[in-house]
Order: sequence, then C-alpha cells, then structure tokens
Amino acid sequence: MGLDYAAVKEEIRQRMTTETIISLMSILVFPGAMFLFALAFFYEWVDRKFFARLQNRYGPLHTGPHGILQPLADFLKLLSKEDITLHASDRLLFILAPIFYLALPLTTLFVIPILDPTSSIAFEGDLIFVLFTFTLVIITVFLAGWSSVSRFSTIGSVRAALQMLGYEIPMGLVVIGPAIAARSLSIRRVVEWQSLNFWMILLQPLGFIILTVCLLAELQFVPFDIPEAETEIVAGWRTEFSGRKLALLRLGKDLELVLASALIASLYLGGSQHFWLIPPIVIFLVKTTFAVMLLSLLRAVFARFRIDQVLSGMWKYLLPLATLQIILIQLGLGG
Amino acid sequence: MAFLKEALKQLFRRPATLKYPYEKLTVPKDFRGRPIWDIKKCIGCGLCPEVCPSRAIEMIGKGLEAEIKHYVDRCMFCGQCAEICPKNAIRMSEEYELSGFDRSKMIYEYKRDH
Amino acid sequence: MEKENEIVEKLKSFLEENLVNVIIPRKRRIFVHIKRDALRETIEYLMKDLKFKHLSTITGVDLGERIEVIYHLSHEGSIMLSAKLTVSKKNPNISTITDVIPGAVLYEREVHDLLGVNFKGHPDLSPLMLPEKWPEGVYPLRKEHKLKHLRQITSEK
Amino acid sequence: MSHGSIIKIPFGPQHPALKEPENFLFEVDGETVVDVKPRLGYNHRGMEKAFELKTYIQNIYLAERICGICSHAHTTCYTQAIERLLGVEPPPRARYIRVIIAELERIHSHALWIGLAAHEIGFDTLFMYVWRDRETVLDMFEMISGNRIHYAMNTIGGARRDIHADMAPKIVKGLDFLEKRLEYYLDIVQTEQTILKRTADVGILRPKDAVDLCAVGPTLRASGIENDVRSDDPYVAYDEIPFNVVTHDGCDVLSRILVRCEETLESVKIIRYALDSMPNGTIRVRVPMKVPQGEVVSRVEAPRGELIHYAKSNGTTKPERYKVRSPTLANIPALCKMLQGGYVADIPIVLAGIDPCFSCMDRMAFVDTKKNRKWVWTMQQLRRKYAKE
Repeated sequence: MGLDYAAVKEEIRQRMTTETIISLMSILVFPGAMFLFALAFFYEWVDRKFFARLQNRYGPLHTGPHGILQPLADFLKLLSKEDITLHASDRLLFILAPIFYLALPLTTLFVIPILDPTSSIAFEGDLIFVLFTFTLVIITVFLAGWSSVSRFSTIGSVRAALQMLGYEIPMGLVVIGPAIAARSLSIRRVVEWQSLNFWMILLQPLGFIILTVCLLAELQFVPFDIPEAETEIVAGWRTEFSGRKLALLRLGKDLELVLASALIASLYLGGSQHFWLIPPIVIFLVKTTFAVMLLSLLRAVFARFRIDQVLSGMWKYLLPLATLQIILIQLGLGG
Repeated sequence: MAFLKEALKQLFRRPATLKYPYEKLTVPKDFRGRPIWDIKKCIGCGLCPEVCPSRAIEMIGKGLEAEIKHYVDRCMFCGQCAEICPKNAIRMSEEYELSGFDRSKMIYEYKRDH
Repeated sequence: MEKENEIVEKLKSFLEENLVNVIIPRKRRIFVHIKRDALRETIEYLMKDLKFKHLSTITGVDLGERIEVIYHLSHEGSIMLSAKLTVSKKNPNISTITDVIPGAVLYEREVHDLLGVNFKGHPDLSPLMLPEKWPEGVYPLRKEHKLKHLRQITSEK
Repeated sequence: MSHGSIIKIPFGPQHPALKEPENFLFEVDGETVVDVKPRLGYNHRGMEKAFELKTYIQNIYLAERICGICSHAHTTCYTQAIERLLGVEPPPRARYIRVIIAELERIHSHALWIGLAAHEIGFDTLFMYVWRDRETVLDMFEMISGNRIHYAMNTIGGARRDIHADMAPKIVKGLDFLEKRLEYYLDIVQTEQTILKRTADVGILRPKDAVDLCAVGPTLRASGIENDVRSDDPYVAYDEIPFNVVTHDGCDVLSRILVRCEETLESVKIIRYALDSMPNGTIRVRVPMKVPQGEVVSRVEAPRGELIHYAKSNGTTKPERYKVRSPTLANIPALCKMLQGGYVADIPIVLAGIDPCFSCMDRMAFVDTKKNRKWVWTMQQLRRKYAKE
C-alpha cells in the first residue's frame, strides 16, 4: 500500500503556515512546555533558597550564580542514575505513574493565563478541570505507591489517599468563591474580573487562607507531608523509584508547585493583568514567586501532623470555614 | 504561629553555615591535630608505641637509631603519646584535614638522616 | 555509715547461714555474698522490706571453673548493694527474678548470651546481642575463648 | 477492637528515624502497636572483651569511645573506678574540672537531642536552630580540650588539662548566650501548637511502670520520680555544688522534652557556680601502672541516666573484668512499654523520647555479620489488611 511521500510532503508544506508554527511554538516552547520546565526549576530554586535562609543557612550555592542551576543539575544527575524496576512490582503501573505525575500538572498549566489574560486554551469551566486534575494527581500518587511493592510505599500511598479525603472538599468549596464573584467558571474571566475590580484576596481573605492550607496539603509540604514522612516511612510512596522515574517525579512535583502558586496568583492575586507598561508575564512571575515564598514560609514554621489529626482538623475546622466563606459571598460580602 | 517571628528574623541575619572549603574556621590554640615527631629529640625509648591505644605508632630499631612509622588512619588523636614522651619530641599539630583515598599514603615516616 | 550497717544487720537476721560474708568498702556501697538457692528470697526481701526498688544491672564474671553473678540493687538511688553468688560452669542454672523485678528481663538475656548462665523461668531467652548464626555453646566473655578463635567465627560467614 | 490480622513491621536496622542500627519488631493491629520485640547487637564492638586485653591507661580511650555524645561520663566513671581501686583521691581542682566538663557535655547532649526530637516530628527549622546554638558549646570544648567531641580531659588521678583563668570569661559569655536561647526553646516547645499536638499524651509511662521496669534518667524523672545520681550518690564534686533535680509528672514525651530543657538550664547554673568556686592547686596525681586486687562499682549521672561501671582487678596492668551498663539499656524495657498502644506514626518520636544511644548499649560481644531479614509478611497479607481498612 506504500505511502506516497510526495503527497505527504506536499500536505505538510501546505499546512505549515506561519500561524500553525506560532501556535505549535507557543505550545512547545514559550508559554508551553520548555518555559514551564524552566519555571519549575526556578521555583524549586526559590523555594530551596528561601527555605534555607529561613533556617539560617545558605542553600544551594555552587552550581551557577547563587546555585540557580542546582535543580537542573539534580534532574540531569538523576537521569544518569540507574533506573531499577522491581520485578515483584506491577510493571506497567510502576512505569506509567511517573509519566502521568509529570503530564497532569503540565497540561493543567496551559489553562492558566500566563502570557496575557487570554491563555492559549481557555474554556468555560476550566476551574473544575483544574480541581479534577488535582484529584487525578493524587490517584497517580496512590497507584505509584501501591504498584511499588515495598511496605513503606504502600503505607505512604494509603496515607496520600486518606489525606486527599481531608482537603479535597474544603478546596473545592473555596475555589468556587472567586468563580461566583466573577460569575464564571473560567480562570481567564476571573482574572479579567479582578483587573476591573479589586483583587480577590481583599474580598475573600478567608478563602485565600483555606486555599493556601489545602494547597500545602496537596503539595505534601511539611505540616502535611505525611505520605512521604521521612522519619517514619523513609520516602513514603516515592521510596522505590530511582533514576529517570525519580527525575520525572521530582519534576512533576516542581510543576505541581508552579501550578499551585499559579492558581493562588490567578484566583486571588489578580493573575497576569496589564499594569500600565509592564508586560503581564512579569506581573504573573512576581505574584507566583510571592506565592511560592509564602508556601515555603509556611513549610518552615510547622511540625508534621499525624494523619488522624489532619483528617479531624480538616473536617472539623476547614470545612465549616469554607462553607462560611460561601455563605458570606451569597450575602454579597464577597464581591 | 509562635515560631513565625523568629523565622522571619533569620531572613536578615548572616547564615550560620560556613562555605567550606572556601572559608575555613581557625583552630584554637592547643588543638589536638596530627601528632608530629621531632626525630632529633627522640631517644627511641619505645614508650609511645607501647602506650598508643590504637597501635598507630611503629618503632623500627632501638635507641638513637630508632625510626618512627605513624599510621594516621589508625590514630585517634588522643594525645597520649605526646603526654608520655619524656623528651617532648611529639607535638600535636593543627592539621585536621587528613582524609584521602589511599590508606598506604597515610603513613608518615620519620627517618634518621645518617 | 549507720544506714548501711542497719541494712546489713536486717539482712543478716533474715538470711542467717545463707549470708556467706559482707563487705562495706565505702559509703553507700555494700557487697554481699549469698548462697545460690537463697537468691529469690533475698531479692524479694530486699525489694519489699528494705525498699531496694531499682535493679541497676546484673553482672557476670568468669572465675575459671565457676561463674559469679552479681545483682546490683540501689536503695532510693543512693546506697548500692551488690548481691553476689557463684554458679558452676557444668550446670549454670539460676531461677529468674523477672517476676519480682520486670526490669531484669534484658540483663538476664545479656548474661545468658555472653556467659551461658540460663535463667529458669525467663519469658524469652532468645539471643539479644549475638548474631543469629552464632554457634551453640560459644559464650564470648568466657576466658577460654581467645580473641583469635572468636574472630574466626565472625569471619567465617 | 482488634478486627484485622496482626501485622509484624520490622523497624530498623536501617531506618532514617534511627541514627544508629537497632531493630524493633512491631506487632501492629490497624494503626496501633500491639507488641514490641527489641533485637539489639548491631552496633556491638566487643568492648568488654577488649577491656580485658588493654592496659589501664589505654582503656581510658576505649571507655571514652563507648559513646560519642556521653564520652566524658564514661571516662569519669572509668577513672573514678580505677582511682577507687588504687585508693587514690584526685585533687579538688580536678574534681571541679570534671564537674564543669560533665555539665557542658549535658548541655551539648540535651541540645543535640532536642534538635533530633524536632526532626523526628518533622520540625526541621527548630532542628537547624538548636544545632546552630549548640555550636557554642562545641567551640568551648575545642578551646578547653582541643577536640569537639572526645575531650579526653580525664586521666587516672585527675584531669589532663587545666581550665585556665583566661578561659573562664569566654565560657561565661557563651553560657549567657546559651541560657537566653535555651529559655526561648523551652518557651517555644510549650506554645507551638504543632509540637504540642505530636508530643502531649504520647508514649505514656506511668510512675509505677517506670519503677518496675527500672527506668533511669530523664525518662524516669519525666514520670515524676526524683532520682538523680548527682544528688542521691554524689561523686566528683557534686556534694559541694547546690543544684535542684528537675522532675515533671506528665509521663509523656512532652514532659521528657521539658525535663531535658530545664536540666540544661540547671547545668548552666552549676557551671557558673563551679567556675567561681574552683579551688586552685594541681590538677593531677601520679599513679602506678599496676592496680592492686579488688572490685568496685562506680556510678555516674550520664545525660541519659544512671551509668554503672563494675571493675574487677587482679593486680596486673590489665583489668580482670570490666562491665559497662549504659542508661539506654535500662530504658529499653520502659520504651517497649511506652510504645504499646500508641500509633504507628508516633513510633519515631516515642523511640527518640528516651534519647537512645545504641552505641553505648551494644558494647559486649562481636561486630555483627550481614543480616538477611526474610520478608516478614507477604504482599497478600498486606493488601488484605489495607483493603479492609
């Protein structure tokens, strides 16, 4: 049946207009994958440096100016390390989990307006899509831990699932707040609405606090790093991963940090909006860096909870506060 | 949240950690580093190999012809040899960076110049 | 020294011939030799009537053909009484005191591991310190096992 | 409530929560611990056999290396025992030097432990701060004795180095800074909510159990029992120095933290008093190489509790028998009692609660060979148990 190469070449030449190239480039390079990877490494550097300075130490120093290339160096080092797949583990899941864990935050980030208020893929209801991917991430975490057979990762994955039960509902409730205020379920409209009126943090401060706490739990940062509690269960669900898989997992976690800080910036701090001459992307970067530093600060001042304390704490305190926030908005207080 | 104030204060203080090996701490006066033999003062009495708890000193020959072999990888810097030496031929130096890759290079020989 | 003498008097009146001899080398230290089968009643008497509540440790000493077991008990943390008894190497059996002092469980296992004294009635005399594949009957702290011989055992594996 | 099957989880010998190799086999039902079986000996270096093969002078440095954090306690106990056998009395100034170094070591050991406990419950920032402030004590040690950890200040018959007059002001300045910081940490530990949630009512040890299981040191004092070798059976120069024994009756990990924090503050006062009232004079007495026949029991209050050395000499230059019982071994039965009934997640902090120093405890028989631990429970058991949850 032989492929007619000439026809295929002709077809590509015809399709390859400048417009498709630009959109391809915007997906692959600028506000797309490459840029987000670079952003992920940068934010990991910001987080590690700020966290270190809070603890009165230097943090990464020697790779690049002020150690800025350290996350990249770690990534490349892990790529070169031996990649063990346990023979007793569930091979398919064990290999796919890191890939999903990286892909999910990456695709979700396209929904958030970065370059300018009109992000490349924006549709009505992408806020629900973001919430859905957060749940998917935790399911991938659960499958990753469950498929690697060691008991530490199994306990870690069960704890990750339990913790999700805790923060999922308050987060869902609280994220709806800005949507109600902006009368739309699209992050792009929420950003546009905020550029016309006040930032959402001034209108719904309670929502901001609850969202930050829930994102801390979603990112498994210290007060809620029970699924990978270093002193109890070695590295929790990530214990059995090594080499390339671990590199993907770490990059996935950095992207999740970018996603979380982008969500905080877009929903509550006005996202990437025009501010007389400064291009919106710089505004976006400043706000997300602030969000990363806020998360890092919270990570530094708490000890780790126990899983039963997290669940009871979430259900007894966070859920009522989230419903209170919704009630306040209905009463017209939230904008 | 009681810890927040303290944590933020640290932001403006110089980090307490040291950029070793670029910056090095100065070692106090009589620090117990690697023991150094002054072979001219040594009369080969054989007290130091006998008293060394980890048998890190080996003496070849006797009396004024004695030569010392010091195994730094076995030495624990307790300073007992410097203390017991009747002629004060052993001095605890300030060297503490003694790690290496090859144990055979960690033997210091003190020969008599004939 | 009057507290120590008072304790020794009470002990003498209680044990009579079982008490072989008593030494008080200095303040707050008493060394007592007792017969082997008087162990349990001495320990109970010391614990209940003379308030020696705290068992510091149990020491085993190899005397050649006999093994000496020393129980160090302390009276409100200050006076330390060491009750000593000897056991022959051929049948090194003593009754346990874990029911009187639960804290003695690890000390007895330790003496059992290293000197081969077995304590009848001890809940679990499994090896505490020795590796699992340690040959039977080799008790490291006994004088007849020289260091070279013991090093061969560990290097064989 | 034990609905599921009992699962055995081996904890150690390699585990991030344990800085030293020891192995606890936990029988866990659901999230609560049912039973604990300790399996020790991984850090066993055959020291008591080694004691019998070295001379008394060499044994000082062997005793010192039984443990890294309480090395001075071991050498004080050792030299005290041999001096008792020789019938030699160290000069008063040497006894004061021993008290000062012992109390500095208590601060250094307790500070290290407070940082470690914070790390066990995930509070790394407090860990970093406490260990940064602990550096002042280590610098003092380096100034006085020439080494940060193994100070080798003790020898049979007195002290090897003197605390000169020019060192005293530096020590006092360092102590003032330390006292301020330790008071701050004492306050933080009682107000920081996340620490309270992880340490209050965790790892309970009733006073009756503590006495029955012969616990020692801060673990015993945190259950309300006032028992401290320094005040009950004073040695070195503790009978001439006024200090009070710190106790709390909370019986949980929080009160253990508080006891240790307040003890460090107490140590600062002891050192200040000792520095002021230190008598002048020689610091050492010459002693013969051979020790006459005899036996002695020597007791010292190490940072972790009562430390016992039993020495038996036979007139030669080598001891006939030398027994060391370190405080951690005394606390293991109490530790197993505390762990029963607790959460699996609390194991690290309760385990750290008694400040275990396993290199102290394992020092009798031989370095262990490789351990091939078989798979304790199968994959199906695990899935069935968690599937039921």
